[in-house]
Amino acid sequence: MSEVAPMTEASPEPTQEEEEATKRGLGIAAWLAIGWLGCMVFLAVSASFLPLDDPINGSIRETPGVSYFTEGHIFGNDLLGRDTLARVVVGTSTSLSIAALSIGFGTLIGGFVGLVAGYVGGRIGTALSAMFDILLAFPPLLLALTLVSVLSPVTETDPPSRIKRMLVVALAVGLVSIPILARITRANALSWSQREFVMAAKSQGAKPFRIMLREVLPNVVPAMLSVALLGLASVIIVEGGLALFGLSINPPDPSWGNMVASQVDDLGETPHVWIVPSVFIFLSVMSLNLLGDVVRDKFAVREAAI
Amino acid sequence: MTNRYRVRFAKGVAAVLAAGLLAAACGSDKPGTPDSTNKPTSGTVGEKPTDKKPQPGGEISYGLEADTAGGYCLPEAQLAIAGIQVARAVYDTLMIPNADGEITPNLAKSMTANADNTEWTIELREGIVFHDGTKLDAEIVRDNLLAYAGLYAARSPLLFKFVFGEYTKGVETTGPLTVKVTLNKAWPAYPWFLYGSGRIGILGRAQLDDAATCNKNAIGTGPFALKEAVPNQRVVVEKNASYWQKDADGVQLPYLDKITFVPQEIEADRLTALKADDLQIMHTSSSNNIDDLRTLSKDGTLASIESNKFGEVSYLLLNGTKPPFDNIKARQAVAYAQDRQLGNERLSRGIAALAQGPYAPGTPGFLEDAGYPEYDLAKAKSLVAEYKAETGNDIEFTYTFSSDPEGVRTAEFLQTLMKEAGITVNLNPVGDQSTLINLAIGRGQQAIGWRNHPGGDPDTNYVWWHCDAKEGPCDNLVNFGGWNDPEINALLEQGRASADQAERKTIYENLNREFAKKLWNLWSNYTNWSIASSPKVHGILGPPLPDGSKPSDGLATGHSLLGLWIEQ
Amino acid sequence: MLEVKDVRTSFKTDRGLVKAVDGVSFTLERGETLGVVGESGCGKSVLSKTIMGLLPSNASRSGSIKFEGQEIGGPSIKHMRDFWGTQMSMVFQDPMTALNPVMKVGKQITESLRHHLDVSREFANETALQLLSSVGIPEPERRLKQYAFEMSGGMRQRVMIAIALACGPKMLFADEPTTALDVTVQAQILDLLEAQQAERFMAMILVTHDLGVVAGRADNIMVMYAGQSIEMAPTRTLFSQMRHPYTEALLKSIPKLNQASHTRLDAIGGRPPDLVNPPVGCRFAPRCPYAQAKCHQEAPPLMVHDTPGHEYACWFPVGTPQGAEALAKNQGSIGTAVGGQ
Amino acid sequence: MTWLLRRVAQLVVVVLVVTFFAAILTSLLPGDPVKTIAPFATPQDRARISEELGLDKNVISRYVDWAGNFFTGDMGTTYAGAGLQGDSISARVRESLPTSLTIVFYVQFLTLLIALPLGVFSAYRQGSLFDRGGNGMAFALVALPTFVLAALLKFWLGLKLDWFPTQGYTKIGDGIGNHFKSVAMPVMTLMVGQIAIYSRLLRSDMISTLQEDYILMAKAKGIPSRRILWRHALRPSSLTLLTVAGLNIGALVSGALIVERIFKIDGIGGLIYTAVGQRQYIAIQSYVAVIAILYVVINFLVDMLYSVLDPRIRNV
Repeated sequence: MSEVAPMTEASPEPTQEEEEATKRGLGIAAWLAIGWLGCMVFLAVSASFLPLDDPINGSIRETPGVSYFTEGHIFGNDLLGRDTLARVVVGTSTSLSIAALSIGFGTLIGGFVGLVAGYVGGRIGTALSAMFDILLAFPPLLLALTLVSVLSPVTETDPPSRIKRMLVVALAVGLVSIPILARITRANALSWSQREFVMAAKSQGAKPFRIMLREVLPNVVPAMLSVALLGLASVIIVEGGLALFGLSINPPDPSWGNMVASQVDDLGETPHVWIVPSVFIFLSVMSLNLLGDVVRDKFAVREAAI
Repeated sequence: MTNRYRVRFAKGVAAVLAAGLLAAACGSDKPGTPDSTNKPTSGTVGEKPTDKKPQPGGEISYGLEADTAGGYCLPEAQLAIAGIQVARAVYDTLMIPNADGEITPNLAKSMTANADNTEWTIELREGIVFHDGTKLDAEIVRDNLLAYAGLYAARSPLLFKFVFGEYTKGVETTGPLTVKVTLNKAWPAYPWFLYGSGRIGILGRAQLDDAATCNKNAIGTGPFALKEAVPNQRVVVEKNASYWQKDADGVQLPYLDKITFVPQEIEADRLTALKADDLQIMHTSSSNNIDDLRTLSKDGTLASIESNKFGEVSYLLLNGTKPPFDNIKARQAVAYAQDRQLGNERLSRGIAALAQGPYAPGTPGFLEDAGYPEYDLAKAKSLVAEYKAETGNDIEFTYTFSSDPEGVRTAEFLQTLMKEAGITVNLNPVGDQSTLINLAIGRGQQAIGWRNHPGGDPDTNYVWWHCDAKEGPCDNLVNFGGWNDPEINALLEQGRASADQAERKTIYENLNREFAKKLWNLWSNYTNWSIASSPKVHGILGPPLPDGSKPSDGLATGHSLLGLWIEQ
Repeated sequence: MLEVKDVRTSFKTDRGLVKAVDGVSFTLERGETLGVVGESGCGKSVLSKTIMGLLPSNASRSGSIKFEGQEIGGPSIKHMRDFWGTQMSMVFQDPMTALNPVMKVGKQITESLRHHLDVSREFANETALQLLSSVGIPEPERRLKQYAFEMSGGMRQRVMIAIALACGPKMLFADEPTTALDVTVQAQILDLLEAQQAERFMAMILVTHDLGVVAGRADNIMVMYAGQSIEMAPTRTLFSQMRHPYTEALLKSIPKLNQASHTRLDAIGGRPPDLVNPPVGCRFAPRCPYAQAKCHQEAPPLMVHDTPGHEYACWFPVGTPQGAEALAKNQGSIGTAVGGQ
Repeated sequence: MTWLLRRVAQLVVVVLVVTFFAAILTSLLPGDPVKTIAPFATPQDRARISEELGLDKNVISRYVDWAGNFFTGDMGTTYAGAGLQGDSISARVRESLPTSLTIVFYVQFLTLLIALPLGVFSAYRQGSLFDRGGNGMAFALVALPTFVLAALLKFWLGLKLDWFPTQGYTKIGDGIGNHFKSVAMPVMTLMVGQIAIYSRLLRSDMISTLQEDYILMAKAKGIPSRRILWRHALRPSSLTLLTVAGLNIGALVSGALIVERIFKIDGIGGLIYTAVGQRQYIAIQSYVAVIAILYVVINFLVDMLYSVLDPRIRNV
């Protein structure tokens, strides 16, 4: 019934071959996911170099709202004659940038604070983790909503630039992710800090900061990575949600969420305009979740740490 | 959005460029318009006469386009169409317009003026009681009128102070059912203001004098009494069994026992709910919905009536006090660069009626052609060049709009069009209506998508445009464009003072043409309103008015709920 | 009573078929104890799990296992389930992990009683109490309501023995029952097992990596290497006339009591062979100080030599002239002989 | 007893910090709140409204005022306009919170009802077609954006099949049948992703539990598989699930905004959203406080459940 490790005995350490075998067997699904995300990153990076139509100013004089697989518009165009492919590609760079920035920010801060809380422990650790708890008790929606309003206020003459707005959205979402990442890092750091090799390093008089970075951090990274991948996935979805409330980046700049939101008042009008980015969201989120899972499995990350 | 904080005068929706009579004549055959006979309308269409006798009883759910924050203390309330529709269930106005565009007595039995239109005598009907059983008499009407003018201690109206305050000298009772209003200046169209787009309802004493909870404690003489109001969820009204009107057969009005108003901001979802019979009736001004409804009512799935008569106009509200729009060249350039037909096709399924001026069909002053600029890209480009030569700057402006899908599409379309003429538009979406309105009040905007000026008498627009200051920027807080135009001021004053209908028509037509010349606002289209319902629902426009004339078939300020009935 | 013939167990893995038990045969009578000895990974635990029928789903098994003359371990798990607990049961290595941490120990004892014997709750409790006192647990009533983590290691192992004994099995597998325990209690547990085995007249298979453990307690000892039985003899014979170089190495490397468990046997150089592709010839050859060219080419058969009941598989057995000669030869030139893998 | 006191102290601290944070955050919101409330007010009116709202004071004294009222049980009212009393905040909470909680309860209950056997069985049959299919399905479901799902459900179940009303919420007291119909689609929408997450969480914990010796031991005792799965393996495998479910309740209560909006449900998420838009400072504070209290209480209950599920935690 239960699957026992391939080796027959409970051998104390896996052999080298075994470890390699575990690393090798990613499975087709994971490779597909990596492939898809690779494509997405490629699109995001090269969006401005690709021979695409203008994603902002469409050809309003040509037939608008045409559906998939029309000449010149493989994914059709929207009511303003803008090529869906061009918009979804530029949207990819926006959505992925927001996701990467916010999770990068969350991981950096949450990871650092979590690491300190887990390694140092004691009163500082308790105080820090109490802080995460408090942050978690704050309604995340309100936080994101208010932060976007506060950091990117409506001014009459000077709407925020695309980059600034992207940073604001990323910051707002990233802030929400800090306590979650911090909690996981802390729990993992806590358990690794009690391992023999850390004790050994301590007893040899290594400086705490050095132990944290050299001994504890490398072991906590898989857990952080796994959560960060899942986090990226959820930021992509959250961006879509924020867009529905007009809180993602400003039009006319496309993001996946913006594209979906632009048709949400009538899903039947030009369905390809929201279906294409929805499929991008769907596949990317699925891939990220899958990879997060793979990382967790491969490194046997403790999920109970959440 | 749940936080539509609507003001009573405008749904600041940016339907600016969506329009086009001509577009439909050219034939709009884009996908999504299944029926090429779906032509733009002028006037009211679609009401199907029924030979069935109304059946009293039953209840319906009515889908509204928005929630009304702040409740129903009418002098202070902020009502858009959704709020007005509820107010019309609970309150009656003294006067009411008919289908011919005349104002007729309602709660008032008659309303008469002295020779120079400075003294108005209102005679009230006998035997009308409020929901709480108190009588409608001269004193309560007097206090209501004082309250609207900002002259009643318990109430502090905001906008209506601008409308009435300056003109109202005094209100007094001259008999148990007679009220006399004395004005500072002649005001022939004054009776129209006692309808006030359905917003000048008469409140019962207990509500009017209630300083703190006037907004919740609604007491009117209307056909329905307020039972429950849950913000963002529903407003429930129940039949007023002792209502003062009966139908031609002597059956007590209203017919329905209960109406549940349900705000549903998402246009498509409201129609879905109607199709699923979760709502039995709804209103909508969305082109997509109206287009779908035409098809649905043709095959009998649903019933709908549609009208832009006495409607509002959508427009680009420019700020005339600062660059670039303090310069007429810039305004003209934008006007010529606006391909309104294309906008109508792209954004409104080609069904909107392009506006020539502020006055919708049916309103005196309405013109088929007021001389508003036709799309002309070459002209627009040369104007841009002239502006540059004159000021040294390119034309660049920020367009502020509400960030709902329709608003976003309209804004992006505007941006693309302007780019063709070399005009730069920065887009500034705002999450909620209140921000939009606050911007306008502070004249902080450069250009805003706006909708206002529902019809009836053209004089009702005086408050939005007239400036008292002889020169300099306008001292009128609600002239959001801030411009001060002597010709327009003069025409508004003439129109207000004149009692001669033919003369007034000419004055307002001139005003209309003046607007097309000065381009303070860039007109887009007249708003189409549709009341869609289950085929079982009848009597939407209501029974004849108390004076026997046909009820108004304009839908921009809602419709009477008196005659509404449902087959059971 | 237990007759095991040419049992082979293999696991399907990503790397290929792991042949964990490769042709093991023996018999065991009631009241007897068989000691199975070998280093980690030699297949001794798999052997007991194979006989018990507790193999995971990716394992396959061939050969014949007869229990009281009846072939067991057929395809039906349901069939085996009736055997487990009542006919044969098992004492696991680590009492900390083998006891459910979130279930009271009393429940863990009574559960199989109630399942197999269909007795009342009261009777099951009563029996559990008796069992606990019989395995030497003081205050059994209090202990019944405790969780495993509230007990000491020795106490836990006693509980596990009580669980294993609950339904009166005819045969008991003890899989390294003392490895996880403090040295001070190891002997107590082994004595307890021995006493219970004698008292209940059970057959017992005592699996261990420690020849010392089985020395005084097993009737027969089987030494396993790389999935195969390489030497089997009555305990006394084995210790006095061991023939296989591996057995010799094991004996030399008997862990001192102060050594941590699972320490690799330092005396034997190299690693156990890969069970996916075991070496041709004698599997111990690559590590064997006696190995000659023949050992790398031809696998020695397991045969009875010397005295009855003593079988071993070696071309150059320890304590024989051939062995001595081979050893001498190798000590001269170590490098040439160790060519393997 | 001291333990309970400590819990209550913790609750108070969390609520104070969270609401104070909310106070600072909302005070940073751009725009003049008075203008939002009464756009046409005269300067005198403005000054009066400002005073009534405490806007003339600084954040801290405004916060102290609010906290004083809140902890004496007075949540105050929203601000409706010049001199008018808005809705009672506690009435709004009384109306919306039970709705949100009811829906969250159904979501959690049904999710667990489905996810538990799903997780247990796919762990038991790890690697089987069922497991792999279920796993793939789970990934797909988690990645399905809520609004797409809601729109699809609304179209098929609400309009085409006409099984459920497309909008609105019926209280349980107003008809049980209608109540369940009215929550069906929102609950389904929220459930789908959760089922996937929960069953996968449980599956992976269950797989590691099933590798434990005590499972093999139970098997060796001859206990039937079903009993082993449910009685031996589930309990120690459910701690992660419990943690996540606990955290989720808080997130769901305030975060189901999209679903609330699409299905026209008066939940606490919509309340907060509206309050932010209308700059209803006092209301925002109170809603945030309510959610923080809820969060702390739920996590307290989760902690209690922990010690029920795992006796080892009891003694720590």
